[in-house]
Amino acid sequence: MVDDELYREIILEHYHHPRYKGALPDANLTAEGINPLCGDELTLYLKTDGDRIVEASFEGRGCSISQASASMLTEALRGLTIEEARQLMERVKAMLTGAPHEPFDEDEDLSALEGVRNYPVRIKCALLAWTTLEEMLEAK
Amino acid sequence: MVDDELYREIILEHYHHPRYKGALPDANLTAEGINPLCGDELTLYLKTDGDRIVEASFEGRGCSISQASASMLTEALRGLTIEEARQLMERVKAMLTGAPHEPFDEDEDLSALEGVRNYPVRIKCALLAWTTLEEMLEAK
Amino acid sequence: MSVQIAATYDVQTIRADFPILKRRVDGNPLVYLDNAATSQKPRQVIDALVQYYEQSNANVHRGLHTLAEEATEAYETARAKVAHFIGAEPESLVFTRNTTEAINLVAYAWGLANLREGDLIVLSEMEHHSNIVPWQLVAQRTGAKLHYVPFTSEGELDMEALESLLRQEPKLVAITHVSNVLGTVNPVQEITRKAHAVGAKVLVDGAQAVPHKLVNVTQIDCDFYAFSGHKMLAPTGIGALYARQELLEQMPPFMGGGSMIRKVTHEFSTWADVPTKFEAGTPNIADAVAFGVAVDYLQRVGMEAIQQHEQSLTEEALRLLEAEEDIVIYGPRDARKRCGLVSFNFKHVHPHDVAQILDKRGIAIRAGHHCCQIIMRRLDVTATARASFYLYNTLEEVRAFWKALDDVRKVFGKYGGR
Amino acid sequence: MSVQIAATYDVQTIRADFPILKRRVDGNPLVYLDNAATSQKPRQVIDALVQYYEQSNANVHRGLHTLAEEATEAYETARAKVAHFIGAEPESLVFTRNTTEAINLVAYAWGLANLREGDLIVLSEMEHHSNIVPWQLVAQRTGAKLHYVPFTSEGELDMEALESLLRQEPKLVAITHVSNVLGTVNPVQEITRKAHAVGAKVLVDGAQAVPHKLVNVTQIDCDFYAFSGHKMLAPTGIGALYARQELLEQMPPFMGGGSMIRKVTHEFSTWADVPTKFEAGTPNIADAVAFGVAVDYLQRVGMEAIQQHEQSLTEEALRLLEAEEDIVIYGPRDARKRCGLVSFNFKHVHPHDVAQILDKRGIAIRAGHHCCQIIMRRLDVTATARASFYLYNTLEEVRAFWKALDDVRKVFGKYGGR
Ligand SMILES: Cc1ncc(COP(=O)(O)O)c(C=O)c1O
Ligand SMILES: Cc1ncc(COP(=O)(O)O)c(C=O)c1O
Repeated sequence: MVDDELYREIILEHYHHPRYKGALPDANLTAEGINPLCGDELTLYLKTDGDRIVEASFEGRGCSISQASASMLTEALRGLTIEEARQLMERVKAMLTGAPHEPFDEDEDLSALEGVRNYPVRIKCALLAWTTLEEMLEAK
Repeated sequence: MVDDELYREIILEHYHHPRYKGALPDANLTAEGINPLCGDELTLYLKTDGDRIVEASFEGRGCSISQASASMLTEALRGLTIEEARQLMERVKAMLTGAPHEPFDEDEDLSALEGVRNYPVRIKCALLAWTTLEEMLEAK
Repeated sequence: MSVQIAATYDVQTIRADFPILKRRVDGNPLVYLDNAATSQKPRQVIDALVQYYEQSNANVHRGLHTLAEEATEAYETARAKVAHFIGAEPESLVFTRNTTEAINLVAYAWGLANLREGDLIVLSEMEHHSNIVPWQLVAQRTGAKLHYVPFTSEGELDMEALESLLRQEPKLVAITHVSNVLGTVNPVQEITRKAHAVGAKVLVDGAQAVPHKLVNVTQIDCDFYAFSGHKMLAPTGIGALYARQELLEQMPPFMGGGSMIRKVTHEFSTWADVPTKFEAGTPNIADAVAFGVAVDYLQRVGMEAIQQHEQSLTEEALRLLEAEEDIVIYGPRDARKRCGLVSFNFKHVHPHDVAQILDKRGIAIRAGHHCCQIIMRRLDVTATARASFYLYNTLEEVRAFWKALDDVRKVFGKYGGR
Repeated sequence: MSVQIAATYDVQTIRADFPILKRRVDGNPLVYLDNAATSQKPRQVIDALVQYYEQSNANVHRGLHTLAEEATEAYETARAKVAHFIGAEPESLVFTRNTTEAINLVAYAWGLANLREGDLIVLSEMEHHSNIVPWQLVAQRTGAKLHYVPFTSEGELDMEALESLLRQEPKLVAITHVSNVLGTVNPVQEITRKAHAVGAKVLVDGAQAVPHKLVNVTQIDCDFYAFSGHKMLAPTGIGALYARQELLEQMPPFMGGGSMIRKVTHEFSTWADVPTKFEAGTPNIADAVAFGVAVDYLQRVGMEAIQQHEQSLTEEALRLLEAEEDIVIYGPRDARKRCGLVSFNFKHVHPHDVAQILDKRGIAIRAGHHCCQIIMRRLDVTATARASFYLYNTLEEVRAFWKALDDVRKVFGKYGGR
């Protein structure tokens, strides 16, 4: 009906039921991101054990796309090593910007973000969580 | 033939044979004018005896219109009182800008400047000597 | 409450002048409700550009040939038209790129020369970033301080707070005439009177006022007034600053370059007369000429008629949205206290998503912070949706906009609130 | 010496693209030889404006609706085209109103932040006022000093004088690529290399270069490069500043306002990424889009072909004028050392009068100081006449111009010299 390509069921589901939303009191890594076009802000929290991410969460307000993307990110990061997280980030960024990348399986939630690519202004929304992650890892 | 309206014989004659050109060593009034559009500069010298202008001259480089206008001015000012000079200035300014004014006789040299009115850019050239006079009288 | 558009106001004839309104978006007719961001342009304005470039294009001011004379004449005629439109003389009107440049011009030229450490600048919390950031930059350079007049829960300027700030004798009060988020019309004439009484200069940001209502700067009596052509039928790239002529004369120049000089030597230069002193380099001639034509167009329709028409649209929009339980409206409830725009939010849907879904229906509204992050923080949101009207919008369009909000509920509503 | 225009260069086809060239002035066909002041515009550029306003007009960057996306896409595509045209990346290209604003941007943003009391700025005596006055203003504010490189009697930059000034380790060398009075092409690549060797930044004023020859800022290796759209087939009101991206990132903003911010609080703000940080307020979207189309047009014809064509015209003009005893020519005698313009004077007639008489024949040339009063003083004149060429001018036009000079002699010549 309206905008099925963008508002896939799975995106709406993550938006309405974000996975790990809220501050992570014992996080050892945090970073703040902002989308200057719309003012949406996001804080990302990671807790690592050695090289491995054991917990991830986010806080902030934003549109369905930015919130769903952040929710998917926190879900996907748990259990990854920092290096794996970096690779995942590159893969998502490539998917969103139309660069060559290994596609996500249809049953992976992240694949639902592919539809965003046709909405240039929304790409920044979907990217917000991932560029915040990027800055966090670069600052590390 | 070419531009008879602007380049009347009398203007060219004043241009080629300016009446009182050169500094006036014993001038008691001097003023400098500049046409910012073209950079043409003019210095005006007056020598007064009481309220009466006894000598007038100008220096400077400029186009035929600005030079002829300055030459006519120096010729016309000699012998006038300051008040008469002011009135003449207002009359010439009015003629050049199209404001109501007492017209000059056809045999007065100044009447030749009337053709300038149809050449908006040249009006500033013709005005230069007169606005310099105006500033001189205002500063007095 | 029933809404009536004045019978003499022929919106269909007006619409026929705007080629873009025939456009379709995703198969739907375009409903353009993003006028506060920028307006559409009538045929007459577009034709003015074409005619200028096909007939008279040349650089102005310094040329002796026919085209240069025609271009200069057209440019200066436009200046006079735009000046008279706001009740000013041409000598006190400087062409700029937009409102933003006009305010920066004042901040740099007047501000750097007149503000000192500890001096007070009074702004309001409903300012657009364009009337905040230039003052922050000038405050950093001069040591001046900024104070903000808050707005009430009804979205109106807190006049008591303003008056108490005035008692601290600020050097400048910089205030918007109409808020681009709340729609509020501020009493700029009263503010100017009170500010002048304590010796403050007054700058009014008229970006959202001049397009929508009759403005007379002489009556307001302000010192500076800034506005943008592109929000009032003119092309992008042209705006204007009105300033009292004696202030323009006292102020040092902003940008240096061609045209604005009288004499240049190796060491220093002297300046041309105002307003040319503030127009360095080749101006945006064609767009200035078209700005004059835009003003002609608005005057032909009549600013009172336009204002009344927009008020009808605003009333209808307010009436329809107020009846919706899941929607919050920002700004004054009374359409007579506003210009023609309505900011709102769904309680449970982010405005980005609202704008996106409406776009699929051909309905263009804006969602975001509208360059007013301070208002957003005051309203405790990150963004709002905004529908803004202009002379060519219709009641049917307002209703189509309202109906399309149901699509938002179809995508997001079934989950209920979060 | 016989002049040949390359057989493949079809000037008539090009002329057909420029509607204004069909115009008549006082019954004569227009011969437009005032291209250094501003160029005429091809149909394609005018159409781009019309199409933008009839199809896609909206404000950029912040909108989610279709028109706003189209406008943003068109604007950023234009940025990429203009950047690539001079061998730069889009991130390092800021849209400005014109060359003048581009230079003022550097003077205010880079200059105020980096220049200190006693610092040296090196200019040349052949600079346009736009590359002098901004530095005088910044020198007044910072206490920096200006030094000028003279030019030789052949109208070329005195490289020895430049090198001796470089030994004083200036902070900035600001130099024109091509002189708009002398026509001289300066060796900006060599100058940049030498200036960088002593740690100076280099700004090149490219207003008269980019329209007429292939320019590659990466090859020149300069830090800043400024140019104007209106001199290269684009509309008035749009120009560009190229700057090294890392410099743009380090520089504080110039104007404050919408778009250029990341976050605004009551006290301070943070900035958007470059180049947006330097584009406060609603940009001149339509004219930027048309600038992209102008660049497409020039590229289709080919900058080498254009340069060669103009050189033929310049050679012919120099050849014809050099044979006249009552005429003085300024600048290099060798057409290969120049871009396509010739400044000259009658020994006994003021250039105003020359331009006026030629105008009656439909021939548009410029007379004045050309915003170069320092050159005028060096040449010991108050003004010169200037014929300047572009891709659509023909050899016949150059000859018509030369023939019309006889009319000047008819009015003024009979009196002989003074
Ligand atoms: C060499 C040079 N620099 C700068 C300028 C200024 O250009 P604009 O007036 O477009 O800012 C010009 C043209 O007038 C020029 O010829
Ligand atoms: C109230 C207000 N002030 C200033 C501006 C800035 O206008 P511009 O972007 O044309 O400079 C706007 C519009 O965006 C506005 O609504």
